[in-house]
Amino acid sequence: MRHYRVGLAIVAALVLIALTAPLLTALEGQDATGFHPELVNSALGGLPNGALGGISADHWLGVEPGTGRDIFARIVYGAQVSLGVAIGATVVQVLIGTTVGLAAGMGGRLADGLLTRGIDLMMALPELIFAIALLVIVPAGFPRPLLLAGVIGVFGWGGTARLVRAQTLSLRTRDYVAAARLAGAGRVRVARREILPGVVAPVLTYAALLLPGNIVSEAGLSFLGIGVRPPTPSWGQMLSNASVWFRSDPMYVIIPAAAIFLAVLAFTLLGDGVRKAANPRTTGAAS
Amino acid sequence: MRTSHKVLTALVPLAALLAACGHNTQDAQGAKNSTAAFDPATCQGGTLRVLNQGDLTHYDPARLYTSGGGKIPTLLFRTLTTRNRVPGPDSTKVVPDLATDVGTPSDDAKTWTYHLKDGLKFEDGTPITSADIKYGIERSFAPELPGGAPYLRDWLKDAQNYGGPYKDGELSSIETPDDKTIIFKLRKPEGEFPYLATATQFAPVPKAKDTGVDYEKHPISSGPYKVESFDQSKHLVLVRNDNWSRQIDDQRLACPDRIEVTAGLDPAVVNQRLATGAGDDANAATTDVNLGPAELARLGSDPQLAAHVAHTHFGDTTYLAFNPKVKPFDDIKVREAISYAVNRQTVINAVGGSQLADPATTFLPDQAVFGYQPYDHFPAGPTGDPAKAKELLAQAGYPNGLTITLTHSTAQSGHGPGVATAIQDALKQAGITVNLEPLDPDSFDAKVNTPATEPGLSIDGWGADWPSGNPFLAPIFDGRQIIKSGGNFNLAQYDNPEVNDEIDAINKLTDPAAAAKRWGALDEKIGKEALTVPLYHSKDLLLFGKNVKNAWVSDWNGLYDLSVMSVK
Amino acid sequence: MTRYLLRRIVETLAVLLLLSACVYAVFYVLPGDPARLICGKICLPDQLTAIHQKLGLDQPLWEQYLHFLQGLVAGRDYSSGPSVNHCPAPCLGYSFQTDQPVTGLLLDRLPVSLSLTLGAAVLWLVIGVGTGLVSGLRPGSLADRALTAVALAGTATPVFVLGLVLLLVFCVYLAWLPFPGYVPLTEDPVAWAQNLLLPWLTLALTTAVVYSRLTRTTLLEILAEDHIRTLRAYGVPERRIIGRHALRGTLTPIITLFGLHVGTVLGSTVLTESLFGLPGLGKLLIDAVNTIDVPVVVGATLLSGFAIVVGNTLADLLYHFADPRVHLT
Amino acid sequence: MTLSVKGLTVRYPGVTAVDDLSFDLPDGGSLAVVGESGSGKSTTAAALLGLHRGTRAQVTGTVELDGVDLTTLPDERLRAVRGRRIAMVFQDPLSALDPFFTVGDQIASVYRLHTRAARRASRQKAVEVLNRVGIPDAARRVRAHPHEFSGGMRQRALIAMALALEPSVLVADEPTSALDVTVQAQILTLLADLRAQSGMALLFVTHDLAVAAQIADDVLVMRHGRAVERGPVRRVLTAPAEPYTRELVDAVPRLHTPRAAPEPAAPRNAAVTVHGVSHHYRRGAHALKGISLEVREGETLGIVGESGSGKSTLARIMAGLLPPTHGRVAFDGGPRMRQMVFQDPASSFNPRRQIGASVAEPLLTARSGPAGDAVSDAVGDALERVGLGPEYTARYPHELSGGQRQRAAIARALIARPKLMICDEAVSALDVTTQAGILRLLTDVQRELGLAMVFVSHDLAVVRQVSDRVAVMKDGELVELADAETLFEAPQHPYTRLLLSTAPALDGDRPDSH
Repeated sequence: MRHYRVGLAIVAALVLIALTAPLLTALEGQDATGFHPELVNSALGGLPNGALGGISADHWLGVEPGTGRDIFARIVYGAQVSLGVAIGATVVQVLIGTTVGLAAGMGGRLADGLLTRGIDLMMALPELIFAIALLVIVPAGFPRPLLLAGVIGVFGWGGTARLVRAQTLSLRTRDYVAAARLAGAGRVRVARREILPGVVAPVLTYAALLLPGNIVSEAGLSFLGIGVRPPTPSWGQMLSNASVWFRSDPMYVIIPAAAIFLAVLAFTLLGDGVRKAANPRTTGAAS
Repeated sequence: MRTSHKVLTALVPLAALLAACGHNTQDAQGAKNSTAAFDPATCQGGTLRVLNQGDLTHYDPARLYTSGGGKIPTLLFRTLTTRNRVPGPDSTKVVPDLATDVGTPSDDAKTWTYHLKDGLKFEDGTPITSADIKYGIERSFAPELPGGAPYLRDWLKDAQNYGGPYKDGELSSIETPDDKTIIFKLRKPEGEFPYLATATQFAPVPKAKDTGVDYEKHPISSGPYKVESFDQSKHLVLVRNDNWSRQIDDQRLACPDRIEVTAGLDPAVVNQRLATGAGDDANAATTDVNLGPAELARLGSDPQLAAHVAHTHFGDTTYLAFNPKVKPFDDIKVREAISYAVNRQTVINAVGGSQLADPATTFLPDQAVFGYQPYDHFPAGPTGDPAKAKELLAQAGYPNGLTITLTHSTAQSGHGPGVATAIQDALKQAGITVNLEPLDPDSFDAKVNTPATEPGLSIDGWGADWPSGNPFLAPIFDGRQIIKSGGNFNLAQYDNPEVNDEIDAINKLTDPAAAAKRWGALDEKIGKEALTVPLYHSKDLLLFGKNVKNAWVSDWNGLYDLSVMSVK
Repeated sequence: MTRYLLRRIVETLAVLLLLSACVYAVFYVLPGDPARLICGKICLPDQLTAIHQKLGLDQPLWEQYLHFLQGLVAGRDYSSGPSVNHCPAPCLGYSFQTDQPVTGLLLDRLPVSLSLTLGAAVLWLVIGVGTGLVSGLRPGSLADRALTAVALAGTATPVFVLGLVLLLVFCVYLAWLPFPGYVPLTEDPVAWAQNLLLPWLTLALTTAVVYSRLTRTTLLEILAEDHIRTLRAYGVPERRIIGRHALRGTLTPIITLFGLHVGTVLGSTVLTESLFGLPGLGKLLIDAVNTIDVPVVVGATLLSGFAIVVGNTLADLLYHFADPRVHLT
Repeated sequence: MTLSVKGLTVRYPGVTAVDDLSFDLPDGGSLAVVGESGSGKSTTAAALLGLHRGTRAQVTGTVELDGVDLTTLPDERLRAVRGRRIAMVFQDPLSALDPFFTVGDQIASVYRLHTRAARRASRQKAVEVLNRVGIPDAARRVRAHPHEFSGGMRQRALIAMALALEPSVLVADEPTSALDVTVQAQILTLLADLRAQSGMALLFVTHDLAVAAQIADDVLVMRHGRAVERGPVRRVLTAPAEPYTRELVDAVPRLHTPRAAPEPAAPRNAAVTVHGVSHHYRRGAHALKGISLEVREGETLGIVGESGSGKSTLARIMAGLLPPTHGRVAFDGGPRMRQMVFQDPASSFNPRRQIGASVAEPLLTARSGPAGDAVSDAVGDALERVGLGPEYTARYPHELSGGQRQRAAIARALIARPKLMICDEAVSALDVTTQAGILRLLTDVQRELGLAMVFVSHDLAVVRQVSDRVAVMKDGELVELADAETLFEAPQHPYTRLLLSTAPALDGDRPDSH
């Protein structure tokens, strides 16, 4: 449980950082998009001047090679994208997954058969590949974070739907559902009063475990160069840009890599904590 | 040709890191000077390897879009004229190849006559005739063989609706009175016809051997090498063509006995292999992999490696293009303000720093052959002059600044998001808020190059098909080259009769030096209208293997020349 | 068994058909006209028309799709003018960007992706199951806690982060390994393995975490089952209980998961291949997406869908053979 | 003295499961350990073999087998004793065998382990013991996996495994509780026969006093981990010395004791009529075949049958929860007039709703039902009627015991003022003392409200306690339907007779014990 608290603390800190990004950068006295040609060596391909990628009192985490933009500012604004997209994608996954799963579980044999096949097909799709393809199809003008959340969500609800369907089917056979039907409750009332409350807890638990995966997805798509568009900063995009600077400016790689690692770790710990709290029976001996 | 840097790979791979890998195995014996100890008489032998990134696609002379004969194509296809293979500024000159001279103009440069050299043969020993050249050109009009430069259709008489030999028979504007003579009839004066005659479309194709679309699988060579095997898109192996000799070709040295091209390699891998130079890689070169910004730091600390770097300078300009038909860019004061506001330093840093780009204040590249005349009508220094820009904006009626949209391609290289964000940041200093409109490369081309949909401000690039002022300036500023249906490069939609007349007048000149002077003057003149904001001229750095000799860089195409390099 | 396989094959075909229709419909709305790209920078209307004809882009969507299906079964010719490009069955389309049949392109790249995945699979099985057993046999021990912590860190490290770290450590600082390229197995097996070691590790370590955790939980669950208690009650030594009985049960879900995982070859290697510049299917796909080479994108997507469906069937079969209680229906 | 237990105490963190227990089991003797759930009887059985080693349980006291204390024996030596000298048979025969190995393999490998016999000989032995426990075609069945065996056969196989090593003590932990009565009878007979043949001592753990009476010479009654009473079976059951034992014995329903209340007078109208109802599930298996019967107002119809007989399916069809595939059910009443009480107290209430809300549900869904205070009053009244105070309104299901939940379930059924109440194994999951209370409540409310009631159970004795008429079902068919007296005292159908003869009962030698 104490791991869970560490996770919660980091998540809270990240959310706070994302929310107060303008404040934090103002505190530093920089912004995320300002170029600083004077801080990089143009003759060396734009390598930041000074040690550790140009870390200084003015630029707490150094500056980007080439542009000289402030990395601290880009990291804190990147948190907005990373967390925003991941949370948005999770919401999409949960909404679609719950709706489809509930419909399949509560529906008749035909509806269930069709929807289950649909879920299976969804799970059989190579998600990343479809996400890549879809990101290319949509016109570049479309708000990118929204699109990313949508795409990650639209290709990732299969698990939630399966979970909800299974849970619904299991709850449906419970005697209390039969009792509710005998008490005169209709299908909708049964779904709302008897089934849904039983679905919410496992879905929320599952959602907590989906979140870190969605952070990775966003970072991966950005890493592949099809995430948010410049000048909007995102961790995956920073890492992608940084990957060529590995040798000459390792700090440029380490900072976004650490940010991604920390965020995923924190959300994983939190998700694990939520899962264990919801289902204490499966608690591993080592935790 | 626009320099759209057709490298669309979204992910820039780990060039720097990979290049760093295995660094310790670098030969510490010291690099040999690339030009030292080179003797054309004894250079023959060995195998030259070419490690390339882009796939080998169409080895059909009708479909290749080349300049000066091309990099690899020139090993197979001889053309009427070709680029001059000497180091230095003279490399931008046109010299005869199959022909005895660079062409004899008559009728105000509307007729061009060529005579073939003696003893020319195809790889199978059959003699090359003027009819073979005519047929080669005709093929390039066939719709199923697209890809070449558009000039022939534009320049040749009666060629505008010609559909190629398969459908429409012969083209009447090319005459072959005898086997050695070929005459071109143009519909307007074109003093630069000899430059065009370097294109592979001017290579002979024996009609008897033409297999249409399949011809590229084994094109019939007229050059020093012939195709031994062509494993589609990945491996091309060239061996000596016994029917070619230095007696009938004074341009190519053809030192290696064999040239093996491997394509589809990762750029980082190519650079690493060239830098390490282990085994066969010591005899390797590349024609399409440049060093990236992150690799530059390494060169400074590794003089041995630096000796194997070719510094190239291909004439191109990346610029901001205004569409004065869109407000507020109709106001020259606004255009001037933006000209003052740009920060070329940040732009250059965004594309790799001072080793990979020079600031541009002229539209013409900074090479004499284009007619370059230095000017800076809106002197803003390397980092811009936002105060002056604000002042101009106030005069234009925008004392509180201005919000504009900048359209750019999402391609990571060249004039992509990096430059756009640099511009955005610079203009912010001058009180101009720039909204970015990123478009994927195809949508960008479709939108920007169609006058009806062209945005007010976009980032574009331009490079010339041959080193001369005409192909650099005419498509951009000739009012008669505004193409309404798409594929328009006159982004200012600039139609000035005076300028049009001057272009016509220069085209009539057949003396390149005289023409260059007037192209330079024209550029300087148009520059005053602030129709574009030149940003930078790019430079490239390429590695070659440590056994490779005679790898001097041609100013024509900004590359070392495979046809004169040696591995012995 | 035969009936099961037949039914599975029919189902697989149905899923693929549906998938191909979806993919086709989706990519039809791609921006940019592939014909324009092929045509070159300056393209005249009749050239464009000719290419349209050749690609069959002038036909309605459903007709194009039917032709696609026909090509898949019987091969297909792309022709215009005097020449014909033949695309033999199974024809997944013809890439006019590279002027090759898509099937050939995919087959070209397949050895790279297979080398990557299979090598990594061996590693992740060995590492994952090994560490899982160590953890599961001594829950709460120092080793278990350490492995749990490592696994957690592993879960939080995406492939592209791990790959970069491994490169930096092994390639730059230690300089133990060559920078990864790709050398075909048939050319030089040693160089093949050396070059792929880092990509293998990258892919394997992130996946091994899943196996490690699964092995641990399954082992713990099985050790708590009644039949283990029976064995204990009959004096069967602990070593034998674990080695013979618990392990058998633990491996069953592992094998199933393995079948599913191997099916996701393509999807899982995109990032690794991009990161290391390996010319595999993932790299092909990313490049194709960037050049809007639709036939290749469609082909690669279908291939990966096919792999996943086959992997699912494989998982079912393996499950059947691993667990006598499971009947294939 | 084969087995001697002294001061056995098993503590789990926070709980003492077995508290200072001592007893002896002589050579060839048989002892039944009886108790309700939580009495510590199964923990005791496991502790005899030292199965708590390596868990968090703390075991003190001694377990001496032929003078050797098993609790302090080193692991290595204990292993040699386990199976060889003292073997165990478990409750759930499905999970007690490794699903991945054939039954023969498992028996043979355990045999080999202890005897170092050759592979072939071990195999032979497996066939032999399977034969001995009555597995038909043992030579072939030896190659079958556990899942290919029926429940009874699995239990036989497990007994065969024990038998192979000829231990001197066999510990059987509820070995028949998961089985149908007819199968249970076979296993009990088998155990008795084997004991007679081999002379091994048997320690039989069960919750069922009747089974204990049948299998054992002596009985040890446990409660809360402590021994309550120990003595010869007949004496303890007929003349219990301890009040708890008496309570326990009295709570056990008797097979041949008729229903306490008098028969309702005069024939009445049918409340529900089942006309030729058949039902089959998706895979085609027939759950019900052409059932016709009726339940009259004010009477209780008992339905008995073994697992798979279709009795629960019929109950659900009568309640209107499941549409029959063929035939029809005529019910003279509106919605909410048919109510059910279910078997599993754990799943009969929504864990996320308060008891009051669940009980009120029939009122809340009725369009013209009461509202506001009227509802809470009604809920309070209903709870009070079933013996729960109004304070239970605000409680959640997990805060209630199994018996309390069944009471609340009855309250929920009653609040709708039903004409028909169906109880599907409503007391099967309860301890026998709790069960007796619920049965009393059910008969009371049925009489009081003049309900038609259907009482479904596998337990004939329970059915006897509440039913006016009884239907016997087998494989989806109605085998016999008669009034309770006739059916229990003069059964017509052979299957009914079989059931009655195999059902363990405390009636002693029937029917003249009372």
